[in-house]
Amino acid sequence: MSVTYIDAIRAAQEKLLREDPRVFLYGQDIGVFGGAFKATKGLAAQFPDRVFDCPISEDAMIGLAVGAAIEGLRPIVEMQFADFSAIAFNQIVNQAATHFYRTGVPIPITVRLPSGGTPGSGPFHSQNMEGIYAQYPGLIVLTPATVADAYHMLIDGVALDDPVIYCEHKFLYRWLKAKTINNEHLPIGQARIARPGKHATVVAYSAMVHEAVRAADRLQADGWEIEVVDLRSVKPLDLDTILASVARTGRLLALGEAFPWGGVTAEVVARVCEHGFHLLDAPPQRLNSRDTPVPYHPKLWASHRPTPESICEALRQLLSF
Amino acid sequence: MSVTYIDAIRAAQEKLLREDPRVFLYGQDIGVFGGAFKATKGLAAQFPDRVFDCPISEDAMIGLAVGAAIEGLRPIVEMQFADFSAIAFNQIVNQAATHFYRTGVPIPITVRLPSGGTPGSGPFHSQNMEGIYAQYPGLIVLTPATVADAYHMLIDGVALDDPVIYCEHKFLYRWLKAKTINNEHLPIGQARIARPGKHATVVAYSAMVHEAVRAADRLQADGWEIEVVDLRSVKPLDLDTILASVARTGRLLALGEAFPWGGVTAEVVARVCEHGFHLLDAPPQRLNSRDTPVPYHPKLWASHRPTPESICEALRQLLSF
Amino acid sequence: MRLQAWPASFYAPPVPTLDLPASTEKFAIDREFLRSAFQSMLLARILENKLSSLYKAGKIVGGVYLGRGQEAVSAALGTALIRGTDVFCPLIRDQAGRTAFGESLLDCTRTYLGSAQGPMRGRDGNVHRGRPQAGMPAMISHLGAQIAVVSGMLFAKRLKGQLEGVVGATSMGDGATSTGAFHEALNLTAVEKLPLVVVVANNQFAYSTPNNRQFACGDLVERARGYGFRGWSVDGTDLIACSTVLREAVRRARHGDGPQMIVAHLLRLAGHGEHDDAFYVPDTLRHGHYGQDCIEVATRQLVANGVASADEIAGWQDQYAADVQRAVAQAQQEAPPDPYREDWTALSTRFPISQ
Amino acid sequence: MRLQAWPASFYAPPVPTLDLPASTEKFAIDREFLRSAFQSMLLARILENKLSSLYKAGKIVGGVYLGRGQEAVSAALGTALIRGTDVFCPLIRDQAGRTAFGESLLDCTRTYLGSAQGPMRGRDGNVHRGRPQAGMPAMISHLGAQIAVVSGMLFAKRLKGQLEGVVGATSMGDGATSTGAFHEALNLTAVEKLPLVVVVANNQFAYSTPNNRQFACGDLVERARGYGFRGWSVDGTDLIACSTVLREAVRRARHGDGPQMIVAHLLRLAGHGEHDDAFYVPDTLRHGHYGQDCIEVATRQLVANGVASADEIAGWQDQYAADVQRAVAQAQQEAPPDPYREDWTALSTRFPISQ
Ligand SMILES: Cc1ncc(C[n+]2csc(CCOP(=O)(O)OP(=O)(O)O)c2C)c(N)n1
Ligand SMILES: Cc1ncc(C[n+]2csc(CCOP(=O)(O)OP(=O)(O)O)c2C)c(N)n1
Ligand SMILES: [Mg+2]
Ligand SMILES: [Mg+2]
Repeated sequence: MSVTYIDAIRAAQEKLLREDPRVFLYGQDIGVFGGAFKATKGLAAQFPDRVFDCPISEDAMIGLAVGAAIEGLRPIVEMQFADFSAIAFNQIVNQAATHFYRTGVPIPITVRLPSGGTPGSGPFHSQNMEGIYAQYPGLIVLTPATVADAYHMLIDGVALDDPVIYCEHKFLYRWLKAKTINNEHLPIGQARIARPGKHATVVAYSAMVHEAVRAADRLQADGWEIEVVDLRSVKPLDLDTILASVARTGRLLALGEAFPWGGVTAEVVARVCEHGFHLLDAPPQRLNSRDTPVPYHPKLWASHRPTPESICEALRQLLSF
Repeated sequence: MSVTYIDAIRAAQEKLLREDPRVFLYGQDIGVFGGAFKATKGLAAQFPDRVFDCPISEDAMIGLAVGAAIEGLRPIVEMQFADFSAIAFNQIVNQAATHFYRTGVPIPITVRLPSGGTPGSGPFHSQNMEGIYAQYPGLIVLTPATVADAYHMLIDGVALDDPVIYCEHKFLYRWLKAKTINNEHLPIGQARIARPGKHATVVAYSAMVHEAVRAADRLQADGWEIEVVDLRSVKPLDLDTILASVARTGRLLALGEAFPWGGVTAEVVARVCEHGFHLLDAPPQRLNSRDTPVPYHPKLWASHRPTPESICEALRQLLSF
Repeated sequence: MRLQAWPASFYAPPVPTLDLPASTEKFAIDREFLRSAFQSMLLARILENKLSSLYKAGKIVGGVYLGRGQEAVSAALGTALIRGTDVFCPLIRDQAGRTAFGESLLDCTRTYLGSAQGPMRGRDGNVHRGRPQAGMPAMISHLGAQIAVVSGMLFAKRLKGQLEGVVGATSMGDGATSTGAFHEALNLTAVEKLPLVVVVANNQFAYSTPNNRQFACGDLVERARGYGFRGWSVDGTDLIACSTVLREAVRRARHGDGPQMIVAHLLRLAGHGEHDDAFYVPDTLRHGHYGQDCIEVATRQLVANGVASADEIAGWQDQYAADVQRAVAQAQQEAPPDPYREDWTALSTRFPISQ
Repeated sequence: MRLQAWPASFYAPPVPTLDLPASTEKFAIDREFLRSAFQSMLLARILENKLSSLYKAGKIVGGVYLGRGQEAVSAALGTALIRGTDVFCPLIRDQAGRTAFGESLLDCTRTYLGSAQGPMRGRDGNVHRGRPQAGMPAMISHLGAQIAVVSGMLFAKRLKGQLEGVVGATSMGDGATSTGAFHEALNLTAVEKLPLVVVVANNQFAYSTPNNRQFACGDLVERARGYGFRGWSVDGTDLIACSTVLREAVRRARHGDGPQMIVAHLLRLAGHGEHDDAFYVPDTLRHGHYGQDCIEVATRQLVANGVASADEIAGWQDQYAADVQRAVAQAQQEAPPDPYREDWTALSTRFPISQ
């Protein structure tokens, strides 16, 4: 028996529906069909009045969720792909994100974004938007990398009173498995040492945590001990854990799967340099995807995002300083 | 006789309409009314068939412009406020920005975003979105700080074959004046030393260039010579000029008016640290707006964005290392 | 390259007739409704005139947006709703509806004048105010975006078993109907069968843009059917007409007839904001049917039908002027927000560790 | 907290009658049009069946989306358009329309199979292909977003003085009509009086979502009037009906009658993509009027009316199967894109200095 990343997301939603009458699910094809990725499989049958198929209207979906949140409910909205949240952009960043600041009434909605590239998905079914949403005051942006985090952070995210952008990585859905879901877990806002080391720190999140660990495993053969920090949430960003790691290693590689301009890796490097400059023994490095849309062809896609090879290369360079 | 920043924007559009039959203007209230800020005043009378009032449909406005660009025209679309481009987000980042990469057909549209805060404008008429758009491959993001740049960069931007996000700062519209528009100007992609110095570098853009110069002037009294770099365009970002300045001063403050997570200042600090770590004599610093929506009340607004006082404070701290 | 464009001709809408089903008798409006709606119109006008003066005297920063000429339809909507039960999200030109729905004068003056004690505490201004938990969400500027929020409140009430007898309502201008948000929200609302009343005040212009550059159907009410809304078209200068239609539409929504769309035809009797002299409004419109002031029309209607006397109305005027004066004076005395005491966070969550 | 929901009942649309003005005679369709449209349907079906096999054999990565059951309306549209003159942006289920408009088989197989020589050079895949400068823009995934682009192309042609006799067209599903982009674009198109033909293929489902969770009007064509479009409703399983309506709508758009909306009623005879077995489609629909295969219907129509003989059709089938086989084989032999030879930039501009 094993639990996949998407099983965990489904199980978390089931638990939430069972235990919290304020929770309902709203999204395209999440009812009978169980969602494009089956993250809500069977839930409509179990909770027929609380799982809703809806029109292809991302803007209105988030608008409706905000209204329901004002009334004290805790909607979870599934975007069919993170990319389509571009249609709901205004409602997310201007309606939901500003509401508490403006009115004092918090908006506890959770927006699930199936994120990240998979081979053959192309420019509009592969995007990582955490670095976009994190720029907006009033949003919490979660990026679980493990099965347990997929589960607990969804549950903990729904419990928060603020709007949560929950970025779940499509590549991990079925590939990532755990024996069971551990009950112990860190609170939201705290990063995790995914792999301890002492020669360099890789700060990563979501699927890139696993690529970083793979790269670290390879470098082990050469005697390098690479520490991998899993951010878990990109906003809030746990600078303490990052700085503690950099203090140990003196070297930083910020790793992300999003486009190279700005985004999480820039924020990580900038904060470390601002607050932990003296800890650095070498110029901090970044590795992101390339500065083009995510290409369709698997051969291009594999070169577009960071891979264990390119991470090793970046780390070797970092270690050579 | 003097020319304001908005005069320059108007004059650039007039020149473009006069000299380039491919150019047309599309936007809300830009015809008889001359635009919410009068950036197109009189142009509809002069060019009655090429200046169009349009419905409140930002998404379709950009869609139409993309189609016109495919046909070889060069539309300039005015968003009434940068904030409303959130409605056109999908067409900008997914349609316009990806088109050349996907099809090989470039999309020479220019989207004018009246950006930035003014007292009393509140959360939805004050935003700075350059750090959002710059994350997307395929977009060029211009942020003119001077009257001459407002003019030349609009003209040069329209001449580029790629989609241009032209961020014009509302606070500069009438406040910023020049005797005439100098004909000499830097090409797009090149930053400018707005004020030479040797003790610290402030990298800024748009309205913040002027606040930085003010702060620098104040610190002059204490014997500090602060260099101010005006980025001019945030994407492309002229790292060479920044590094050359940091090489002279050893100290960096990245200054922006946008929200504090990510954005231009993070990208500037991250790149400088990656490529010019050894040039830095002190931890690089950032100063942005606060992590809330832009408040309505002038008293709150004035504390929300960086001011000469807060810039001086940040610089003093930077110089104290 | 030769350039050509199609000729623009100004579109003047016909004076609409009431689009009421069969017998109009059962819609006869009562005295109290008319008196109450009229009082809200009057109070709103007096308040807004004051706001305009304050703006012109430099006492209000940002902008002032008036509902002048639109009071009849706005007040009729607000009067037909039940405060404490219904949800109402007013838009730019709904001072009369706000007043009718029970918003206090102080909420308005405090927000416009930036008192820290207003519902927005200086964080947002002018018409961007509300009390979401009292059934009045606070609009964001992006037009059309509030509609789905109201529907979401209704949707939640249904899930909580509290929708019985409840209506949600919002209004907007002709220009807002061109937004994708309008479309998505109306469609979603109809699919969810929510009791939403949507009022479109077609005041002929969106800022300076005339109807013929905003839409290409004859009357925006023609859109209702395509969404599965019941549609009503009404003369917005006529209080009795507006009251009749709005009360009936709200009644129907309340009793399970589904979502309702009302299009009121009228003219904005002010600039877009008080900074705008509306030079672009042609005289033919100003002097035409829609150029008439709905308050004058209503005064005549009330007096002619014995619903209120001229003396009574004059008395209300005096009283409201004094009320407005007080609300302005109080807001002006109150302290503005203090940046040093703000907590400067947009999150209600306080994370234990560094962010 | 008590939870309740309204009961969901499945909405079965009526079989539409042709909504043609007065006399239908003048719309009589000619032999050549029908033969040509039918050929495109047949070729599309054969091609798509092959794509499905390739997908199931793991030779196509990503997904395969078929137009099975929708060929009649798609081909009728493509056949009514003039390649080299008109603009056509096909959507997900428009293989037949693409073929009719003149897209080569190789453009399709190369894109699906990821050949570097296809129009998208492996950068985008499957239905996201096009040749914008040959009048066929390449859709992005976001539904509804292509409509305004087509209108923009028409708008530009007018500015250049090249709009005379030109039509733009695009199609979409029932689900896409719920997008804000659909609304904004249709309204803008009507305001700009552009000769756009919009085809909505109501195949009863958006992915798995049935019409009753997508819209609440009776027939989506009821939306046309609210935009200022002329509206046509047609049985999408009937090639003669589709050809009649599409040819007439395109003719009208071409001759200054303004924008046209056609709603074709039919059933998607496949899953959303080839990964989907469409278990959610009820048998009543599968076995009802719309469950019939438009190619079978068309075959009967053509044979019965002496437009084509069964032998001819069989001959076409053989020929197309061979053509498809060749196009697939060629694309499969071609090199995929080489990441080491890509320039990895999304900008056409080469800035002289570091970026
Ligand atoms: C999405 C969006 N685009 C642009 C604006 C700027 N804007 C504010 S009010 C207005 C005109 C609104 O016209 P209408 O909806 O007719 O309402 P009216 O002002 O006439 O009452 C515009 C364009 C906005 N608020 N939202
Ligand atoms: C804005 C947007 N949201 C969601 C999707 C995901 N999606 C792709 S196709 C589809 C269903 C489309 O249904 P319809 O428009 O009826 O076309 P059909 O597939 O039935 O031909 C959905 C939801 C999308 N492409 N765009
Ligand atoms: Mg209006
Ligand atoms: Mg469909």
